[in-house]
Amino acid sequence: MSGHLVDLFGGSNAIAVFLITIINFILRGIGSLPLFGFLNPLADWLGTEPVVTSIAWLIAITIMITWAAALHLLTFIWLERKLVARLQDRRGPMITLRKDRYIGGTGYLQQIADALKLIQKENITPKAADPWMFHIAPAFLISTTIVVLVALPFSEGFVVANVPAGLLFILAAFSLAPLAILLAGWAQNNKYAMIGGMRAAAMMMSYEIPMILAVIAVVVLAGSLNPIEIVNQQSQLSILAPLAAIGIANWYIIPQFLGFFIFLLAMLAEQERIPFDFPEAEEEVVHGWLVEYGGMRFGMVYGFKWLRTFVAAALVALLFLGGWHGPVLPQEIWFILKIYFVFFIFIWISWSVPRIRIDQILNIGWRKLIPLGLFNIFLAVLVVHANAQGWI
Amino acid sequence: MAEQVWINMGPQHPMTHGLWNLRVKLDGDTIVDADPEMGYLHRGVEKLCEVRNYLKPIVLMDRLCYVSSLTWAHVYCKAVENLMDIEPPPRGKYLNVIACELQRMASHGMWLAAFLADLGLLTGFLYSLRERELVLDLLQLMTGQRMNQNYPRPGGVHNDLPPGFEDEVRRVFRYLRRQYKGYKKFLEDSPTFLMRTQGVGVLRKEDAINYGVTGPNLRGSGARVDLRELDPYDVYDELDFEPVVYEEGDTYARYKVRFGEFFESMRIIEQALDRLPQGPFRIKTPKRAEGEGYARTEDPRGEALIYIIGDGSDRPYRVKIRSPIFVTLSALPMMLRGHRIADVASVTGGIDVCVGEIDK
Amino acid sequence: MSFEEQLTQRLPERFPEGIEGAEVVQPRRVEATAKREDLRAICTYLRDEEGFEHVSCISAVDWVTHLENVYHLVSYQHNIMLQLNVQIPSEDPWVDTVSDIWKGALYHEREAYDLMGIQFRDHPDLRRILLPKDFVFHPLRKDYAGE
Amino acid sequence: MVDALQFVFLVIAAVEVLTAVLVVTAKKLMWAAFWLALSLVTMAGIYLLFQSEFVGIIQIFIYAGAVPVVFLFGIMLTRTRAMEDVP
Repeated sequence: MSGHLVDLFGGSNAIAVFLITIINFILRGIGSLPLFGFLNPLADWLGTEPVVTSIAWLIAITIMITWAAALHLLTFIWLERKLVARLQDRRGPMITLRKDRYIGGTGYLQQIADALKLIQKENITPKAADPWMFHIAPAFLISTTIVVLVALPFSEGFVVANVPAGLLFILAAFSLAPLAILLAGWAQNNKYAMIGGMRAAAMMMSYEIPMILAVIAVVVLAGSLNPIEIVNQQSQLSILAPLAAIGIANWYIIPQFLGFFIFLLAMLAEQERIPFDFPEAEEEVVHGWLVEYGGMRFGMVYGFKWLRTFVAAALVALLFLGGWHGPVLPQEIWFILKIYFVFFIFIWISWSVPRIRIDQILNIGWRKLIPLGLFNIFLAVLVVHANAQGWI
Repeated sequence: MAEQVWINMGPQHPMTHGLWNLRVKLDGDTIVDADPEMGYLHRGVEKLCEVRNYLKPIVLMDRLCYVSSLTWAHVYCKAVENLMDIEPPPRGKYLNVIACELQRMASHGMWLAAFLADLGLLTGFLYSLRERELVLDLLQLMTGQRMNQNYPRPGGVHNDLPPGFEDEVRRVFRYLRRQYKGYKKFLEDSPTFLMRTQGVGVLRKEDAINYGVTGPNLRGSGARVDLRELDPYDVYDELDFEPVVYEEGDTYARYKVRFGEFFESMRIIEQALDRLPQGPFRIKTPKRAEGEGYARTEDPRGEALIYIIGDGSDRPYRVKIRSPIFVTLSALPMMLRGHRIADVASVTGGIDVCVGEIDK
Repeated sequence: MSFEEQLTQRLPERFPEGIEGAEVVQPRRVEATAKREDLRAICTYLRDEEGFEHVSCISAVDWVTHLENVYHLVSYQHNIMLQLNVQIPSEDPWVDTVSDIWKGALYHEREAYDLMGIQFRDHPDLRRILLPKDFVFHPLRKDYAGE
Repeated sequence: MVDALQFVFLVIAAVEVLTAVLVVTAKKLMWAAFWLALSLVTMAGIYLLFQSEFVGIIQIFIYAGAVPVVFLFGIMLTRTRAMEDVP
């Protein structure tokens, strides 16, 4: 078991103190001049504790968003394109900066090229659309997902805010998306978008319940709603201790395999990945609720999907795969490795099955996964009880 | 949405392979009514044939269906042969059979690709296209072209087989048999695939016959109707093959029929190569003809019929093309009614729509 | 006696007015000419009693002096094909629909109306099918010059 | 002189009142649902200010996440014209 590399809040605090010291130095320098004496109280105010803390928060959130959205979002898109190309016997994107080499590049710059292209495009608002809602909805959509990152820990130190009920907060922020999608679908005043939005909302609603049930089972096992606490529970050797010998300690995937399965399916549905991608099925409703979006607004609602994928993969790793626990390597690296592993499972599933129909999806969600989820909670209670009685 | 809305699925809709429009009336997510609209690709082939001599429309027929062009040229040549009352030499007939069956495999390969893409399985789309390339390579070896082959002629075929063709065919078929068995397992073991295809777009046998549905779609409904067996043309009566028939009448049955025809076509081609007689592959045909003649063949999509009237000049007086999918589309509203909008892709993908031959 | 020959005998007996020149051209191929007034009765008879369950094709031909409809009817159970020619005067081009006997005739008749201008009486949905709705001419007629 | 906490409370409360008024004055029902969701989220913010995080998060979870969606479904299922004609 190795420690964490990053202390996000401590680091941000240090950066904030450093910045404010520099600014204060300049301010006081100018303030010593005859006419600029009013700057001195400003410098004093900047040096007080609440201001430094607020600025440290801002820096921490900025680092987090850059880390998740800029780094991993782009990598996820690239990785998906490359892996799918490998599955489908193609090469995938190969764009490089070198002019003489069109073939054989890694293609990582493709995302940046796409983003540049999308930013340049005109932002077209359909005549019949509700203009305000049309423009608010993508921002609403992507902000609800970014809010999740506030409470999502990447290691014991790499977390913006260690909220006691952080897991609930993550799920609550996650659950705001159906409303935004429904509004986006309605605002475009397009039949395809309307159907797509209705489908998306119906699916997300019906898959949130199994998701919550799976989470409840984990919470029962861990006895906490704090993500860091849940992960730490998974390093202890109380439940099913013999398996600790092979190095995977007490990951909840072992007592909770059913829960893992349910949660994985629910997460696939939340991301609108292929077996569940009928809200934006090209062959049925063209592109569903994002049919009228163009330019960077399309880029936002499109990239939002991968941001959700990132959060979903992180949640799976957090709840079932022991979070950042692993031998030798630092915590952050373990967690990222697990996230990419889960992401690989997502891609593998979603590109080797056809799309399911909406009624079948709702049937699976309501009739199969909810009873299974309840049974799973029962199993979790059983395990906890057995553990308390010392049966295993 | 409580009101019933008409939705245009087409002409620029990803579901429609080609340019046609399926208007569906929706009650929520359920289809109440449907109305196919075609004609976006109408080129007036029938009219164009009237101003060309008997040889030239072969090129037009090649372009009738861009997926199975050779079979259309073949049925046109059969009709012209019937009109002129000539009999091609045996080798020409055998070569026609080989070419048509290769084209059938290529067409079904394209169908499988499009069908899987309709269901959202893009991986299967690319896999199927990859195997189709090999069949197209064989066709290219045989005819010189990958598509629009311009190969059959009234009274035979355009050219003889290239050297080494037979070995190449057997080599490719060994590979294809293994691959297609793998795909069959990959698809039929997948519960998602079965959920999307079983019980979808059910077409009962009586309805199918009454609506004039033919070909694999009819055989998927349980009718043993294969013109290669019922009304043999060329040398199909000398070859041993079994029409693939399934009873259920849903998209899954149609899928199984087409998938079985891959293997049947390979059998037919291998037999034809075994029995291929020596001799001329083409005879001379007269330039002018009078009277009428028609030929019907088993196109990859169903019964293709071309009816030609000659008035004694060197040009056909009237050419009428019966395209199987044109007629099958009339049964589409019945098949779609009561299903979800998501099933449109499954049903239309399953009946293998080719717009080029619908719109003529 | 084969079914084809029986058919060529039975048809004129049943419809002495309506059917002319029924003959077996080849094995499995029968030809006949029908009067357009009797077409529906003949077709109903053919479907119900002779087992012609499939209409393969309906071709309209413009012979300048008159129009002609060629029905290719197929019986799967007896495995024969019957070509039924129906002559239609150009100045009054109507013929009874057979689309309620064989649903497969629906689109064929619409196409014949679209391209050749033959009116099918009682057709449930006689609209243009291949050409635009506002097209005026029937382009497969011989007097249609194009342009 | 208000301290920071009071200031935040005032802002949130103002937004809450504003959105609550907008819920009843909005012409389009979709907008009303949107304002309702916003109003509920701000209410959760007030709970958070009062140190009752669990209630606040549950408020977001149930009321802001699920209830407006149910409302919207209801609107779309009952209204005969959810969509507008192109002007």
